Amino acid sequence: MSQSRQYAYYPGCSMRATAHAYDRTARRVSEMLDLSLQEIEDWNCCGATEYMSISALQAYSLVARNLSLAATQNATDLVSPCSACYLNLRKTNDNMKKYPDLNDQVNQALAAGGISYTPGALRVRHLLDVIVEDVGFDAVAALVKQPLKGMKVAPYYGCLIVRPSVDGYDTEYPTHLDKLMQTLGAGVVDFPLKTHCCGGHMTQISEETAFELIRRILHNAADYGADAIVTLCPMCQLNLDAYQPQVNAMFGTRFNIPILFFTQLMGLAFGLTFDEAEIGSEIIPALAALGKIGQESPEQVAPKRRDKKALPMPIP
Amino acid sequence: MPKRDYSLDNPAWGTRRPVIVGFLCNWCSYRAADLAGISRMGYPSTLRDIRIMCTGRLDPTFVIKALREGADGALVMGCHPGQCHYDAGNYKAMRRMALLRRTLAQFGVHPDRIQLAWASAAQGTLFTETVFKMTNAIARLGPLEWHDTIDELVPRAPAMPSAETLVEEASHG
Amino acid sequence: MDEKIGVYVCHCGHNIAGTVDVEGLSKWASTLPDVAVARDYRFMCSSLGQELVEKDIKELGLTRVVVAACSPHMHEPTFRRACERAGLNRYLFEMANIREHASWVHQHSIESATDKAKSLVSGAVRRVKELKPLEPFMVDINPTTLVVGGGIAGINAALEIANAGHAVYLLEREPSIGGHMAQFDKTFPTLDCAACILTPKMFDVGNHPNITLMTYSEVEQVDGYVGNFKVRVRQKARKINTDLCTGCGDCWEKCPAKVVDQVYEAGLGYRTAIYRPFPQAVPKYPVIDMESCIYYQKGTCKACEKFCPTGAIDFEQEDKVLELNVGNIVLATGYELFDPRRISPYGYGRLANVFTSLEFERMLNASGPTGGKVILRDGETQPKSVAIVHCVGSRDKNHNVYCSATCCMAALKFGHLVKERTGAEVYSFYIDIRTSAKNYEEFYHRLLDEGMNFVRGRVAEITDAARQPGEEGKLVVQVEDTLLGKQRRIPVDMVILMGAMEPRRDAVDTAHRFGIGCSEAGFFTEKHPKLDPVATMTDGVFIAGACQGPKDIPDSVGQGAAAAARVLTLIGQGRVEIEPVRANIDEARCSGCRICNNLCPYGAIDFIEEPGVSRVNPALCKGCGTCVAACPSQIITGQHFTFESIMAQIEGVLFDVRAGNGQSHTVEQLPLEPA
Amino acid sequence: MAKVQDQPTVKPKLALYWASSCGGCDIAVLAIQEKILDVAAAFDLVLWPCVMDFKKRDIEALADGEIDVCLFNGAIRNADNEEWAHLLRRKSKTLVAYGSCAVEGGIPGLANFTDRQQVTQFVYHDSPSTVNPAGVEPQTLTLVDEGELTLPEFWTTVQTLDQVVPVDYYLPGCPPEAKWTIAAVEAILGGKLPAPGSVIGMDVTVCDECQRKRSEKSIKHFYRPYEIIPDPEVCLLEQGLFCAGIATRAGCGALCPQVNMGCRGCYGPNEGVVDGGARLISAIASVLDADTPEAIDAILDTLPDPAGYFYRFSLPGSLMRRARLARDNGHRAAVLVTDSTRLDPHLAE
Repeated sequence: MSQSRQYAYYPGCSMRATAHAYDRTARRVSEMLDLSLQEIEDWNCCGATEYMSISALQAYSLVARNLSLAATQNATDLVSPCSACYLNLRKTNDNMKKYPDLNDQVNQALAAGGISYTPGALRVRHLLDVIVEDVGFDAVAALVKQPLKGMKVAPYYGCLIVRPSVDGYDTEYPTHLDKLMQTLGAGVVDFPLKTHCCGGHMTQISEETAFELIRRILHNAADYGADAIVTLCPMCQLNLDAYQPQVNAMFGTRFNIPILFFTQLMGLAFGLTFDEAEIGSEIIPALAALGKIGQESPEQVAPKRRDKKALPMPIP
Repeated sequence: MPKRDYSLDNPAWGTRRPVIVGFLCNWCSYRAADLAGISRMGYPSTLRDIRIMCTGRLDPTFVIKALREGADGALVMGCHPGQCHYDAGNYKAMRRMALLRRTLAQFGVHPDRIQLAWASAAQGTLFTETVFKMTNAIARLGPLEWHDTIDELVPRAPAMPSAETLVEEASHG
Repeated sequence: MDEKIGVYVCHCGHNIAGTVDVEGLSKWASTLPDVAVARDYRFMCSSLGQELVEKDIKELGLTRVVVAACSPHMHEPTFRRACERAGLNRYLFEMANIREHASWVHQHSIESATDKAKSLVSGAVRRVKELKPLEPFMVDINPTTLVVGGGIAGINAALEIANAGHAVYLLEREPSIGGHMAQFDKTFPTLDCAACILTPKMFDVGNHPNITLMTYSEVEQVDGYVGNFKVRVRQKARKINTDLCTGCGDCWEKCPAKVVDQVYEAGLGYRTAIYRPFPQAVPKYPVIDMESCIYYQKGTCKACEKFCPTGAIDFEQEDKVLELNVGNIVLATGYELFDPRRISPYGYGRLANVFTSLEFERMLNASGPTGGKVILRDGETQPKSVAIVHCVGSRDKNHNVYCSATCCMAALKFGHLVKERTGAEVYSFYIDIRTSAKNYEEFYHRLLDEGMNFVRGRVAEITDAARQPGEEGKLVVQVEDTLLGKQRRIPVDMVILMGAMEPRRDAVDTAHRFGIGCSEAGFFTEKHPKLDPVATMTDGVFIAGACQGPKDIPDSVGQGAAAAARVLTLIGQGRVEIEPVRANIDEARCSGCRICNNLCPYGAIDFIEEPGVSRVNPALCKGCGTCVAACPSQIITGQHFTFESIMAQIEGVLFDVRAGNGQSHTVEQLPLEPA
Repeated sequence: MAKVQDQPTVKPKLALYWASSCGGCDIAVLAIQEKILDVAAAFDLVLWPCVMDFKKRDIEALADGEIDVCLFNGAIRNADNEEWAHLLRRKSKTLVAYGSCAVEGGIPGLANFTDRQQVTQFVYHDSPSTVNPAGVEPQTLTLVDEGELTLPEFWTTVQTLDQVVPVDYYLPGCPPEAKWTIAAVEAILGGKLPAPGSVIGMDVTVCDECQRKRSEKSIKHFYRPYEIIPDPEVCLLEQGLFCAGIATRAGCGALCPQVNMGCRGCYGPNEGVVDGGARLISAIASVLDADTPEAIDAILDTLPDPAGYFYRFSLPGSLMRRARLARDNGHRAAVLVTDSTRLDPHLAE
């Protein structure tokens, strides 16, 4: 990569709080991948997942302000690492384009602030998509100094990044995070719940509901022998990490699965120290899981041979 | 479908409705039109179609003739690219239409007045939608009025308001 | 010269008269220039209607006829014949389509429908005046027929024609004929053994004196026209000298290279690199699959050669390219099973015990990989519960909207056989059970009595992620039971996905190669969905079986026979007329600019170096008119669609908006306008 | 050539007139060289403004049909041209439209792409070479102390001769080749004229006379003449140089292609063609080497001003005739379309 690619960067609120680890590692890793992220000047909240359903016009206008500001920076793509922010930004961008009336109303609202936005002027993208598409697995592999061999992760996409469908990816069973983790050398478990809901803000409304959803994900990950769950959404990370003790209490389970952001693992693989990779900012400590890095996992010692009697599997 | 007052799209229409000459290929789009009929799909009566064996037969003279003889637009429809009954006639049509649109634009004829579209024999709906789209485009553009700058001294067919009233409509509209 | 044109407006009962003022229209038509008579009649296509035309031609001496009725695709031939009976050249007839293109689509307003009809009639009247009498070409029908596809439909078509005493080439892409039916164990609803009823027919084909069997072969190019097709066929090298081979089987028993058989065993079983797809294969000769053959990959092995008692192995054998001359073609290229990997939540390819319907057919087959035992992918465990998922890729807007017609019955068949062989619980997840053919519904009731569980609802997900006790180690089918109105999770050991029947992935190319049409899905388009289901828009090319649309065995067999009947009709006629709608070049005036030379899709235009003019070969020309429109000196004539006739038609359809009715010699000048 | 001694005692009357033209046609008449003497000997010249001084009243004085042959060159561009056309028609037995302008409109006909106002505006105000501080525009009537000064009305639409009066014969070319003038004169003298209304010339196209090697065509890119040095042996069109020869009536001997310049089309469309421009559009577009709207547009972007190429000489006589005049706001002006003419790529989906 001769000169670094320019992106407008929208961190979102969580990045300032619970997910600061995500924010810092995202910036750090992007730097290493020669992606230059220009944070939007004076960005505001994206309205999270609820606002849209409470007051659409206000919500759209709120988001559109960020788009308008981003459009003034010299980048064609707007990147957000937070799935909720990404969804809101993209939804606004798409719907303003799709519905001229909405576009008019929103721009009227923006006009009050002396700004405007032409829908489609920006391409809204999630950080993962940028790394997979614009950088590519080969370029990532080239940077791997310390492969994550021996550690098995469950790739957890969450429910937002696949809605609305992202062109090019299988929205019902995406695999690009799987591939990325494999590129880093990590073992990846085929994680059926990869796009299931983490409960979102349900934790504030009905713990029973939210914790059951969290339990399923943790249970399935444990079932598959994952040492850690890797995620790309602050909300997911928070729910699975912070509520793990309460879930254990509620269901009498003893889950102890660290939840890490994919950028943290990329950082480690690229040779960052634990501190630089913000390891330790999680609630369920990741050290044990990370300790496995470098050790050979049993499968690799004795790879399972297919039984002679067994019928052939379909080509994947 | 209620009768449409085209003067709402463009006052210059007055009491008239757009006239579009359609050139339909025998194998796909003409059959698509048949299917639209068989399925009783309504569409504007603006389209007056002419059957040719293939859009490859489309001689630009025909389009110019139609516009010169009082049509407000011309719609050429054929088989989808790659599905031409004669292998590739529709590609020839695509090239000719591209050049024809550029040429006609220099004569003050808006490119939207001459359109090329595809519909397979199975796509009655697509055919219908295309006629609607084309009609709306022409409705917005207003009458072409290309011929009467030449033949004005010859009285127009009675159904049609005279050029003068059109001018008034336009200036009032 | 003065023409006498007769215009006939058809009421088509209420179809036209209901929305078009037919009387008014014919009165109006009688006032058009050169129109000698205009009438309207209830049903022009009736014998009385036709006689009306014939009578006028004879008594009034009409020189041109216009019938304003339905689409020319419906009745043009009818009225052309009528004209001819009355001694008028059939090409001096023109049809105005005031039904499909007017009365049926402008039902909202009699006025608009009538105006539209007027313009179409006026166009036809102006056009018909410019038409020239033409004589159709007569061509002989070559009695040899090519049947493409050796499935049950193709086999039947071939046998019918061959039994009638005519030569047939039966072409098959795979090493053996038999098609999908050869993979099945039992057929619904009678449950008789597929092989038992198919193999005798295969044998007949293999030994029929009138049938030349060409397996492991594909069509590369098709030229010509009805009665006289030239077909280029590539016969892939089997690497076997079939004159010497006895089909003893020593070669494949000794072959060290084992690979998964993706075709005949549907991926569920293995075969060797040199193989015969199945014991009853016709022809009996094996074939070497070069991808998996060790000799072709590594350069050594040749075990088969060593062990072949007759020295029939020929590693040097090359593909053969053959030119066939045939008069008719029957396409019976069959279908392909939907690849369930495209619906990722169903986990096919990830979850070991999710099977496709074809895999399961092989599993049930006594000569299949499991010898007919119903077992899990591990090769030993018998399932205690089996889920059968319907409409996988059918009736699904994300994939195919159409219903695959056969899966419901196949699913019932599976259910019965699973119960019969394992006693397992069987769940069928369906949208609707469609069993609409003789004895099918009865079979459904039988399964209801046998205690197969039917859950109405589209399966959302198949997962091995256990959520509650009882789900561990199972496949959980997540479904909304629309009859209970509940989400259900049903744990099972095995899942069978009833995949859609899809067109062959190269169906569009095939259609193009044979000059026929494809539906949006990719199934070949028949000439008329009701009245001409096995013919195509291209004369002499017929279609049969699942290549035309999802079909079960009896329907495919029926279509095979129907196609054969149509071919035999043409052979019986011996000669056939072809439309004289052709291009021809006025060579005296051709300047040899060579614009037209590479425009002809049929290579019908040759450039004659001396005297430097282009020439059209009428036998190859199909009359598309591309060269006619392109000729910069306008010296190519497109018969029946001449420049003059179309220009006249344009003036005609614009009768009410035309300025100056042609006299454009007075020019409005604008000195007087406001400065 | 008719022998001098066969000439009738009373010489047939010949008139040559120039309407809206460049004068080239008059020179072309002289290009028949010494044969001009035969003409002079054979005919009694009653009108040739370019050469001798005649007065309109002299012509008006003649009896109707008294002129045997009138070679009329130039397009009908203003009231004066039209007046003369009618006058000479009335006075002439045989009226010949001589040269591209009279036959099909010719170069003056290009004014039909615009209108009267725009022409006046450019010529008397906007043209870089115009110095007109007072903003004077020509008036049909100007009052001066001496009395009234009049000028003929300037039309918005340029017309061919046969669009104002019936024409007996056509002699195309800009200018017509001497051999055709001779042919015409001989025919007239020998009294063996072709059927009225016919063109004195050929019914094939320039390719017929062009010596270049032609093969199957496939155009990937158009070049302006200055952009490439063409192969002198090969068809210019095949080399991407626009050449109207494929659709232009032969008769010139392919002069332009011979000197590496694409045919400009001055002889007009081939016999029987309704619109020569349409023939060029159809033929040239057909052989573009592109199958997607984007690719097609990319090639066409290399062909600026297609209408100018296709209708350079034939505009008034073509089906197109002239640019559309917008009717809105009461007064009419040639429309300029600024919208993109590109094909909608979705059409090709």
